[in-house]
Amino acid sequence: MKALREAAEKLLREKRVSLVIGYEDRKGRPAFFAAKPEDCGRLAYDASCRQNLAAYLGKPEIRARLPVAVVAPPAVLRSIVVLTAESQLPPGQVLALAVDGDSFLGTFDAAGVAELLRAKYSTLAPEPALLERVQGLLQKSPAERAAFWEAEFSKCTRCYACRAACPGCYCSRCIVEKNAPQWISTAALGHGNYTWSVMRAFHQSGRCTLCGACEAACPQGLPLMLLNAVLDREALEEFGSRPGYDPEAKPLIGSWSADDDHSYMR
Amino acid sequence: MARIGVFICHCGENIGRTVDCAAVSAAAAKMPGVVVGMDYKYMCSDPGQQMIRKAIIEQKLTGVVVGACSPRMHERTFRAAAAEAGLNPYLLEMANLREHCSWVHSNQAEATQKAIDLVRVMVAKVRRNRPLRPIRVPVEPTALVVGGGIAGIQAALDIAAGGKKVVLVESGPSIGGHMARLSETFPTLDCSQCILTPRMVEAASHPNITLMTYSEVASVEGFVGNFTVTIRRKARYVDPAKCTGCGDCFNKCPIKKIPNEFDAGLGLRRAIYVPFPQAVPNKPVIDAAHCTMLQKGKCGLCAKVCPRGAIDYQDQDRLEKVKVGAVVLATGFQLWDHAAYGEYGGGRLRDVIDGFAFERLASASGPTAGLIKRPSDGKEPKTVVFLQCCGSRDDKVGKKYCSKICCMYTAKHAMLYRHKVHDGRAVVFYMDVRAAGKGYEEFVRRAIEADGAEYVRGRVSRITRRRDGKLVVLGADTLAGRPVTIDADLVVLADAVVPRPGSEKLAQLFGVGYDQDGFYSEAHPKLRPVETAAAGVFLAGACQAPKDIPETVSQASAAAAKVLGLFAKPELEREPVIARVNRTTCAHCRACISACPYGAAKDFDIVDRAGKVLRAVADVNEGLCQGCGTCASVCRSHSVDLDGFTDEQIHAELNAL
Amino acid sequence: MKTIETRRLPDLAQALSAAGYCVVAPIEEGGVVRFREWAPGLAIAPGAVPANSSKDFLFPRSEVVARFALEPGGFSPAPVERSAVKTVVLCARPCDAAALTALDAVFNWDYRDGAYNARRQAMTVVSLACSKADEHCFCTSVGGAPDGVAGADAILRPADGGQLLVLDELTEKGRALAQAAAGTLSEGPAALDAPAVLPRRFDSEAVGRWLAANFESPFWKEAALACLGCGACAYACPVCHCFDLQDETDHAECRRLRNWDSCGFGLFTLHASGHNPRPDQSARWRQRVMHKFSIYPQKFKTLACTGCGRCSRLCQAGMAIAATCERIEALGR
Amino acid sequence: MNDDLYKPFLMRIETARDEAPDVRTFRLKFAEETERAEFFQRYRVGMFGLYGVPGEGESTFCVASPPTRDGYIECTFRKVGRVTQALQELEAGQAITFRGPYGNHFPIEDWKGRDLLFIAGGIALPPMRSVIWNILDRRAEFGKVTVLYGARTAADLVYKDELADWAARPDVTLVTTVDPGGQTPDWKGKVGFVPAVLKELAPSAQNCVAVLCGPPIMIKLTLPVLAGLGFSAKDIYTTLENRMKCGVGKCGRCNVGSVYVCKDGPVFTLEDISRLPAGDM
Amino acid sequence: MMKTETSTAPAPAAFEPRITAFVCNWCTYAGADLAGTSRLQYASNMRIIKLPCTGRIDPLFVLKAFENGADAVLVSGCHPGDCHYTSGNYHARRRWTLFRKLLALTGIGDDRLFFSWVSAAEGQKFADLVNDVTAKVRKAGPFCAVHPGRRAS
Repeated sequence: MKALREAAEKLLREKRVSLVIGYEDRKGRPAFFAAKPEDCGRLAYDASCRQNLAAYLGKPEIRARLPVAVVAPPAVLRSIVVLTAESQLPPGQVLALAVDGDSFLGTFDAAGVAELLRAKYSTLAPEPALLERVQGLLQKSPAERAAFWEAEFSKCTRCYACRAACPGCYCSRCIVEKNAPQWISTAALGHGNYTWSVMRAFHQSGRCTLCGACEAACPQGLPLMLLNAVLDREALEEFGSRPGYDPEAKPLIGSWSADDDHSYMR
Repeated sequence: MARIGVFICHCGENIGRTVDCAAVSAAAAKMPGVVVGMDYKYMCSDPGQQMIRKAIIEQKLTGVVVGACSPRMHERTFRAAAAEAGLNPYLLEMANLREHCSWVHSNQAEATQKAIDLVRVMVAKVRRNRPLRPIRVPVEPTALVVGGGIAGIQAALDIAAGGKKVVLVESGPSIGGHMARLSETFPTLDCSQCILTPRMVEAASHPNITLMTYSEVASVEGFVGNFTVTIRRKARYVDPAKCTGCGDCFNKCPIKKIPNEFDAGLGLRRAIYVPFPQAVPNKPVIDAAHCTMLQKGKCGLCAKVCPRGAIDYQDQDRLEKVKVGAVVLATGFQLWDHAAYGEYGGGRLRDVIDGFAFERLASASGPTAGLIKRPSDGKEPKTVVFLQCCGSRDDKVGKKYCSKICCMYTAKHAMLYRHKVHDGRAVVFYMDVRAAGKGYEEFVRRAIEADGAEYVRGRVSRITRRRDGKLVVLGADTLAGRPVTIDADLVVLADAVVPRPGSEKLAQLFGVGYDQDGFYSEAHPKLRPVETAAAGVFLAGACQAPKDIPETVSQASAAAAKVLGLFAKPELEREPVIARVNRTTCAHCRACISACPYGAAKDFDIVDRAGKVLRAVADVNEGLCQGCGTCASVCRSHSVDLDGFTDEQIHAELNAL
Repeated sequence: MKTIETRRLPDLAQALSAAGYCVVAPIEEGGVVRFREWAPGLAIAPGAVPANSSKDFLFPRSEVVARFALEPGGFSPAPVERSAVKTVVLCARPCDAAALTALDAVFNWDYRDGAYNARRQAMTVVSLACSKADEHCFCTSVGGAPDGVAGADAILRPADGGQLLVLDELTEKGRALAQAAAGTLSEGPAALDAPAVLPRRFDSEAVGRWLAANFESPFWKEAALACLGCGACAYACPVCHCFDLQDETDHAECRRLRNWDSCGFGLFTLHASGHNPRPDQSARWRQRVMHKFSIYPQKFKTLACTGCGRCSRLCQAGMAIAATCERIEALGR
Repeated sequence: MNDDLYKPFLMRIETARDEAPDVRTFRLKFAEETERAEFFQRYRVGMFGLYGVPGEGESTFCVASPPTRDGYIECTFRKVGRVTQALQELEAGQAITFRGPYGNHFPIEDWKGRDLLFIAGGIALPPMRSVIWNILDRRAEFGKVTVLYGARTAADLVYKDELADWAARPDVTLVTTVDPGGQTPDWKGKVGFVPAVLKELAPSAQNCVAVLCGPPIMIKLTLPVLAGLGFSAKDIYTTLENRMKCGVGKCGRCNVGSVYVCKDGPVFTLEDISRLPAGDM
Repeated sequence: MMKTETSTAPAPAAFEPRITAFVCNWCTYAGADLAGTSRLQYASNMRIIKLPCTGRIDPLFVLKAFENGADAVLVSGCHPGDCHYTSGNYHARRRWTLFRKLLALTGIGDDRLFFSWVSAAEGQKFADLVNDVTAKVRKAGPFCAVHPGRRAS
């Protein structure tokens, strides 16, 4: 904690960044924005930090204040790499204060982040419990699966907390906000809720780092990570996709290989 | 307000027999936006088209749906009719009631219901159609031909003869390509250089052709009609404007022992050289890697002896931009390196040579002045084994495909050898003899019957060199069903034909596809064998697949005809089905840029009045876009749309189902 | 005193259900407690502040307000059924009940919203006094109390250390409900538990005064930095009532829907021309705070906040309106 | 009163005409006499309505005809979004949905005996047109009437026929102007931006009410000119065009400061507006 | 078994599935044309939406089709290597590999969502495909009875 605070303070003191985005040392570990060196004493990090702070990097208010530094556990580091690969971060304008558990790993630029991830976190895997939940659901009949989601999606209020939480959701005009044509119903009713969550998950294919921020943010507790996990697993198994390691990566949806599977094609 | 006309065709009995056309037109007349619903025996007939034209004018129609045959059959017909009546042709759509309905269903109620649905979908779509205008692209009537072999020369000459300018780019110091290296050509045994060199000279002197030898394509921008190609003019160190080709320099050059590539390494050249005496242009270049002046700053002899002061050791690569409207790729081939075959000596046996080496041995202008001498000791070989399909038709070590020309040139080699060494033995190992060409089979028969070439059906399993210098060829005669061992003096391998190195990179520059072996992909294997997926880029010769000379020349002329066709009008007209980006909502994730098969989706900077970049977005180049719509479907915010198949149209179609 | 054992709340629900009420109560599911329709067999979780508020049953998140049959060349109006089922919200928090009076104001200040009023009339609110509060609760700062009765038709007060609940009828509807549930209620003495102690955190009037004068304060830019612009706060809020009207069609019918909306969304005020009067999140967060503590009191003489704390409890980014108000009050001093 | 707030009534398009590129005017007839009567009982100039196309939604704009012509209403709108696009595609004979009239109105009863100066830019003439017609229909009750109307180009001027009528009337002073470069060869009006033309015109502020509608930049630059001429903030009127959905003071969208534009507006004096947070409009 | 002839209730109409197909213009649409030219008979339940290329098909189209009442969806385009646009079908293939797994998790499985390569030469394959898909969906029953992705009536 001390090392993190010192590193953040140094960045601000040396004016290498105008803002350090971190977690605050209070209950719930909410986002905290240190703009002055003396603010850095309020920074903290531990496993209860659920927000993916990379989500702020897409906000115009934050982009207006670049360069910034972000306190970043591994999943957030990966998000930074994804955003770099998708040309969302101007080069050299975002630094990561890498943290993991209790340790502060240092200050890294985008290239350094990728290097750190490859060196130290190349084997990050989804939580086994999450995969078990997916597996459990897949073992049910299609009708049971439909009923499961019917019950879940009926709770959705369309507050879009999932979208706000996600660093991958940086579109200035979300597809659900496009009204000509309005593909996804904005009413918080069955089919619109279903299409919304399914498409939002699909739009993260090959980009989601399974940080869990969407599910954590959902006020209704929808099991959104099931959708992300099934896509993550499929993308890994079929295409070897591991989002968030290669800042030069081509988008998974938007590239192809002649060897891609099509055994399901008739 | 939408005023849609629906016209249902009976197609004689073809549709009417199964679909109740009157019921369909009556149902259509009640669909939202429809003001006219009619049916008629033959819509595509003159009276049928007249019905449509009349309704467009009288009813002030804003859209038309024709329920008839497949749009693949008559969409052009009906769109032309609509245009004649003053309606933008892209406001007409067809519902396929014949191929997709009446011909495949027999139950009248079901077929009629389906027909109504299909019409409803198209009515819903056409209400969202917008008038489109064919895209017009001005054409720069200059062609770029890449590759100065016979394919490139032929294409360039044909285009030039058609009155259009050509830039002919060749990476080597001279044009001529492989054909210049051949001794005689099958099946007529014409002297290759005798028939080629006049063309080379013509190409160099033609007022419409700009020759750029010792040059390569460095980068490509633009699209059909409007390419800007940057050519790297490699440093020659000899100013061609001053050089008279007198030869004093290369006669005096002290660096003498460089294997000459043109002679397949059998002859030698200097560090300053022309590759062969009939080279065009006949101006030397300095091989910087071997020149001691350029490497160590010592020597300078050529500069001293040059009477015109043409030698320039400071010369550097230059980049030159050319604007062209079309491109012919004619980069040719090379022979596969048989070093991969360890059992044939792995490339280490000097008397195991490839076909080009044999051509040079047989050539009157070659290193042996046309005498057959084996490389190791210069002796005349008395037994020569020719081995076909070396690396071809072998998907383990070599290539899966047949290289097509080897059967013929091997027959030619055997024949030439027998003409020159009357007491020599020519043994040919073959898998099959593929001699499907005019006079080809006869030619092979002649080699066997008149010239006594011994053809053995079978493979060679091993070639080893005995201490006495003989090559022991272990093979099998599969017809006789016995092993064969031959003590040979020379072995000639008919190596597989493969694309030139760097051809893949070149393909990427032009957006041309290539297959797993690196041969360029034609747009359609049957019907568009000269075009590529990149509009305005055509293929000629062996860069597309192994070919012999007549085939290569045919394709080159075909490519030239395509180019001249393209240049026949000052503007190109293209179907306006292209993608567009909504710059306000584009988040610049670059997925479309990655996905576009044509490189049409590109980065674009939005700038303010002072030129300051405000933000970057994606943009679509109208000239390059072919309208597949892949960009639109990878766009998460649906900021990319495809004219003709817009989100609005598809959404409306789905809502009508 | 009319009492019922806390563990027998489902019996009360059953009795009300039998008497024709649609019973809404806090029910836990997948770790989240929310107000939903009770059904036999479901446990009631009286202690929690549900993730949603009771407004869901007056002002549903999506509702058809007009209907049209689409026909060749046009359309014709189709009837919309107004559903106003007799409903009881059981174990509403006092802050939920208090919110109803604030909602009544906007839905009736000039034009009267018939659909809302019909449901409001059909709804009986039985609140449950709070014997504990968490760090997000601040009803006492906005004129409420853990045992406040505003907006409620009846109130249940914990007694005997939470074992018992004492029912007080407050209105006619409350009395009718008590009558309907008489069979499950006992009459007898009970020692009321002390309501939760919740010190006042800020003076809402002082906050309102500062807000009215400090629209352009640089405070907003900094205070809103963490806000990610979702609608979780507004949708959980018992008073927030912004909505959108959207048409949805298939080829046969168009339904005009009233859907919840939030001033926190960038799209909320975006003009078709592309102009957005509230171009950034600070402007939108300012609107949210101003509307609750300045605009609404000016216009409707009531705060648009009852201190339930749901917005802060659910906010993924730790935006806390009470803390914001504390800071504002400090700025005003 | 009907408490089914979002239930519209139907109106049929009697005539539709194009005013300018992307600008169209409808004359709408009521389907039911009761609806007509109820409408005109409440309608005053400056009020607005919600015009809808089922499947696309509703759009807000003013009623552009005066209550003195009570057999129909007219509206003029520009294609800017999904709903206005759908409305533009409609023709005479077709129906739309309508809710209204909503909002407050210009206090013309208070203006009796005073001079009136109307300043409009581009598509902002329609909100003022109902007022002008209302005044002209009751011409004797008011003083001098001056109309200054500017647009980007001559083609962008709306109500071209009516402008000619007004120009021909001796009791109206009409000044039209187009931005430099926007004139046609036969253009007879002025060339220049509205604020400059107003300065040149220099109408007296004495006993005069100014009504000002137009794009924000025009308003911003015209207000100082009016102030310079001596107009006080309470004598300058305008309409606000915030995004609206419900029209009845519920949905929260048009809220600016302490007002709901759809209920407390859309007509405001400059004095009212100066009390609203400028950063929210 | 009860005697059936005494039943007065009308027999329920046999379930006729509604199937929406998204096909590319160059291969499958042409293949369907060929089926027609060859007069191959097949079930009439499918309605084709023509697009230039499978690369154009956004997964949203599929969800919209289900939402609007399709009981099944077919996506069909050119065989690998045959795409008129060189690689649109490869892009599509990758998309569908992921999307079908996602939909399977939500209960839309192989009996509702079909993919195929049908070339312009495969008229017979197209006809067989339509028949096969129709038979499978008939067995699976109406989609609207069971899924959250349907449009609420």
